[in-house]
Amino acid sequence: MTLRLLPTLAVWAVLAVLPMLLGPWELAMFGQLLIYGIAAMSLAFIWGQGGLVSFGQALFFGAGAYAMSLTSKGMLPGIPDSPWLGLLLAVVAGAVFGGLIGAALFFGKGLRTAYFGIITIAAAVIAERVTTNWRYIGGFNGLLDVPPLPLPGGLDSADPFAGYLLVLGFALLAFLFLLAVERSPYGTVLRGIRCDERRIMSLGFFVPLWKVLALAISGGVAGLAGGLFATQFSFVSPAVIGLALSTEILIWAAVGGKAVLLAAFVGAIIVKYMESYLSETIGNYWLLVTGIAFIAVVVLFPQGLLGRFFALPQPRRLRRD
Amino acid sequence: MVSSVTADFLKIDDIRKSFGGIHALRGVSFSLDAAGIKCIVGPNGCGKSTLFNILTGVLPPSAGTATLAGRRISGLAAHKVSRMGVGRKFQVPGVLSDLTVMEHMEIALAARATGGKVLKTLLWRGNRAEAIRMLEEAGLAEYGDKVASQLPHGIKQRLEILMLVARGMKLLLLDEPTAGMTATETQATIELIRRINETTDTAILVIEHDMTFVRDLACPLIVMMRGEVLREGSYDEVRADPQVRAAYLGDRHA
Amino acid sequence: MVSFFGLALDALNYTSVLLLVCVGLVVIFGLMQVINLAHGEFFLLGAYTVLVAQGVGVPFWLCVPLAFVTVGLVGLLCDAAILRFIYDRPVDTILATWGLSLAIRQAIVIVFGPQSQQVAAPLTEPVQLFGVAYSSYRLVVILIAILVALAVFLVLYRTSIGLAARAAMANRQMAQCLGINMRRLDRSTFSVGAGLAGLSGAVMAPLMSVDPQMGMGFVLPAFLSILVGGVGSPAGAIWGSVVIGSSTTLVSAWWTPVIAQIVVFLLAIVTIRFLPSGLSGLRSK
Amino acid sequence: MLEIKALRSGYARGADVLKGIDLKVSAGERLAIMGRNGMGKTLLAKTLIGLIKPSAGEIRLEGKPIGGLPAHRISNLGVAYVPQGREIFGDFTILENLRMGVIGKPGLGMERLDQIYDWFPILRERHAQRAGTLSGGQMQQLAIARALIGRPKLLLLDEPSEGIQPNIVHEIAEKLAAISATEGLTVIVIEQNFEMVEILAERVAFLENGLITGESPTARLIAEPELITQNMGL
Repeated sequence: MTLRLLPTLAVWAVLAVLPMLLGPWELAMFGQLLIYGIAAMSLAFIWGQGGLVSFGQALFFGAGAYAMSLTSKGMLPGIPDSPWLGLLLAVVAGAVFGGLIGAALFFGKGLRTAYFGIITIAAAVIAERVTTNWRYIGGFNGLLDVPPLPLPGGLDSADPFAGYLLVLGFALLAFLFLLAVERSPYGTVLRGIRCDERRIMSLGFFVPLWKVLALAISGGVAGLAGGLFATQFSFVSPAVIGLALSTEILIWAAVGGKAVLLAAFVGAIIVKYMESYLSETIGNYWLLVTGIAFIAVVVLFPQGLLGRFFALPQPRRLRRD
Repeated sequence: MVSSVTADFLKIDDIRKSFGGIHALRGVSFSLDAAGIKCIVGPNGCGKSTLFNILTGVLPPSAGTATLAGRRISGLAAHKVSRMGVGRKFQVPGVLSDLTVMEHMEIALAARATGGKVLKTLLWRGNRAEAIRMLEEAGLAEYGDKVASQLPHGIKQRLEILMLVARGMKLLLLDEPTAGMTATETQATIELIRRINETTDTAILVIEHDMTFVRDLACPLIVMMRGEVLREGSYDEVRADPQVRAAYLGDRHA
Repeated sequence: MVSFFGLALDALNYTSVLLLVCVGLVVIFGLMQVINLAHGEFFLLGAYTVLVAQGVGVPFWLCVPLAFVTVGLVGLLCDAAILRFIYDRPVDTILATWGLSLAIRQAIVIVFGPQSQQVAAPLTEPVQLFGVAYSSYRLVVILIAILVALAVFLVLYRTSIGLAARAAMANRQMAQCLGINMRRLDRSTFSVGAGLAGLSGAVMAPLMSVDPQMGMGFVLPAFLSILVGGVGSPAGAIWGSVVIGSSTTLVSAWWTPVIAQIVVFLLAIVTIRFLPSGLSGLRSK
Repeated sequence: MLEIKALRSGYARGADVLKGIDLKVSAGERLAIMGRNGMGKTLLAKTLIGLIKPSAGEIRLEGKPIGGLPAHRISNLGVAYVPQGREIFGDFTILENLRMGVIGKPGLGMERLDQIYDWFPILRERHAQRAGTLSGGQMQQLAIARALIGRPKLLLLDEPSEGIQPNIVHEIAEKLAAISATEGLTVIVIEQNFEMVEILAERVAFLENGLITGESPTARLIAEPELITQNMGL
């Protein structure tokens, strides 16, 4: 049983010792990869557990990034310019956007998966256009000079070492939180909804509410990733809320494995790492290769490439032996 | 004397239903006591399924009422009827194909423990002991960790019935629960239904074609024919009835 | 008041081309349950076909049917290489066509570069209509789009192939049991749907800036149209494109294109919230 | 004409409901397959027409193996299917429904329309009407007509009497028996209702738990109805 825990533990152990192995520049880059990993987990949760494929996950990510930037730059009237408050609001913004889209869609009757996909695409495209055209939040250029998160001891998250550990901490937190939710009875029912919504409804669960909450949770975690992104890159632009990033998140989760949180997380790190490595050598061809690789994975490995390694045993509560 | 609540627990009073000009039900009335069990038999198209659809809120009746413990259930929305304790087992196994048997039990038990409330379920700690106890009693314990899509047909059907019991349903509507089962599976299902009926106070209404099943279950029968109740009685009484035989074999063999 | 006719013609222009794109989407979905997210890139390929063909001296009016054929062949290829393996996995078809759209777009970037290019309109003289000077090319586009859409509907509602396609939409298994070769029908439908998107891209090319992003920009309203009109209903495609096409044009003219997009999006959400089968669901109620 | 050997089939992989069906039907014969619900009758029909691939065994039509072929090929080899629930195209007119019977068949047109209308006059009368507005019995006639217009050699009917009034059942059964006799059409009817079977079929096979458990000429069952009750567990 513990054998199946090993790969998961190993991932976190390796990530924890990285600061001892890498230089500051590489460490900063890895910190950014972890942020993408958090975004991939947020999608894997809603997709793998709830069966909802979001083609616009960057909407929640971007909402978090903008909330973080606007708050920490003191641009929201009546709200103090605290980066930590900004991060909190990033989570809230992601969750609210998720909840709103969910509420708008799921309370209607008979929504199909395809509808959800199209609406999320549209939402991401529109969000990108709105942010591009909205002067107050920086328009096309976005917002620069987003401050880092202050840390005890006079440090802040702009320090590569501290910044990396901070992001790693949040990644672990997001992982444990989503894991706890999916392993709770709520998670069991959510998986039931994925299999057969009407059957779950007939047992007396009001399914729309469950899906709205799931999307809010997913949006909140994506918002956290967006908030961390804004502070670690110290800028935000319409690119973080649009279709391009949404597609990337989708590819990470699909390639890694949607059903297992850590598979999506590691999938994001690997794909993004390869991109930074390969885009120098193969340049424009990278995206073409990703697109084709994505098709291949969808057709040949619908469960992703890494799910097997990181699948955890069922909680004790759900095992008979 | 039984109290007024236990007698006529389910009371069906002159239920009628027509689709366009076709009368699917022409005034069906019968009742079922709390913890009672009855079996509805009849050829295809006799209105059994329409009756179940009305009792579960899928269809409103054209006329007449059905009450459960004195409260009207006919014409209510499906999830409301479900929350009042009416559970239906469809003929096709309706298990959740990717989930394990234990997960199925948790979903049903969660629905009972939390009333289907989201936050309560999120914080609920589960009830492993109860799930295992119920699986053991039903003889399904060995399948606990299996994924539903890999279960044999008969086990799927029994699991689904068990889920309704775990959900705490007061009235089970079973639509041909042994359709497509082997003889052994049929016997096991009969046993399960009997045990549920004896050990819980669940009322059970079964639709069945299979006369072996009906005989072995040994419960009162309701024979339906062309949207009407043709006869009520025990297996032997019904079997001896020339009208019933005619209904099955065609008029000229009466 | 003067601009009213101009605006109405703009709306008609946009709506009619939108309809062409929608019809392909709707029939593909109705028949195969595939939401083709690469449809925008088929549109894009149509525009680039014109760009290339014009470059080597093919007259514009020949480019349009050429775009239909070329993109139709691409559609055939996509079906053979990808879709036929995953017909029975609806969600995966959405993902795979999404990957396809990414790959096509990027291939275009690699071959033609990311910058926007211009396709010359074959007609430049404005004509006087209701006292308004209006682009004669736009009028021709309206005419072409309406004629092609009409032809598609005639095929669907007046020919044996159309009858078979509609039967398959209503009951795939039964159609198969009556001797309809579903694979062949699927394949040709996907290919013709792609070709229609290519044709739309070709006729719109002189009116838009031709760049690798133009497909998604155009096809998104088409997706919203089929949600509004009712997924899988050819007649719904008409309603959907009329509602989305005219509201986009009008709101864009009165306010800005961004607000138009938001309005149209909200319109789509409200519609599917209250009418799960779209406007075509109204009729059957 | 049709030969089925050790046929196994199921809705899900690894769970065969049909566990080795053996059956022979000669040309022009009218066979009924009777059995209770859930015994695999509909599955047998779907396997024969090609909607479900058999997991083992053989199906031969006039000596040619057809097991595992896609449905449209089996249909074009001359097997017509009238499914349970009729499955006519409700939004189409009656004439359009009939056209669907020949569209997929190469070289076949509507030549037989008049004959079909003579057999089922109600369809001529209502040919321009939406099929969804017909009564159950009329829909059943349409479904049968749609199958016959494609000139099948073998007609496969699944529960044709379901939800239809007894006098109409008799009428349809008699008509089918007559058509089969004049056209040399082979008929397999899957039924629970003996009213249909006794008129239409010459021979009855009983299907129970995925196996053919007994066979009998219809005449004998009419003489000794006890045999039906025994064979069907009634």
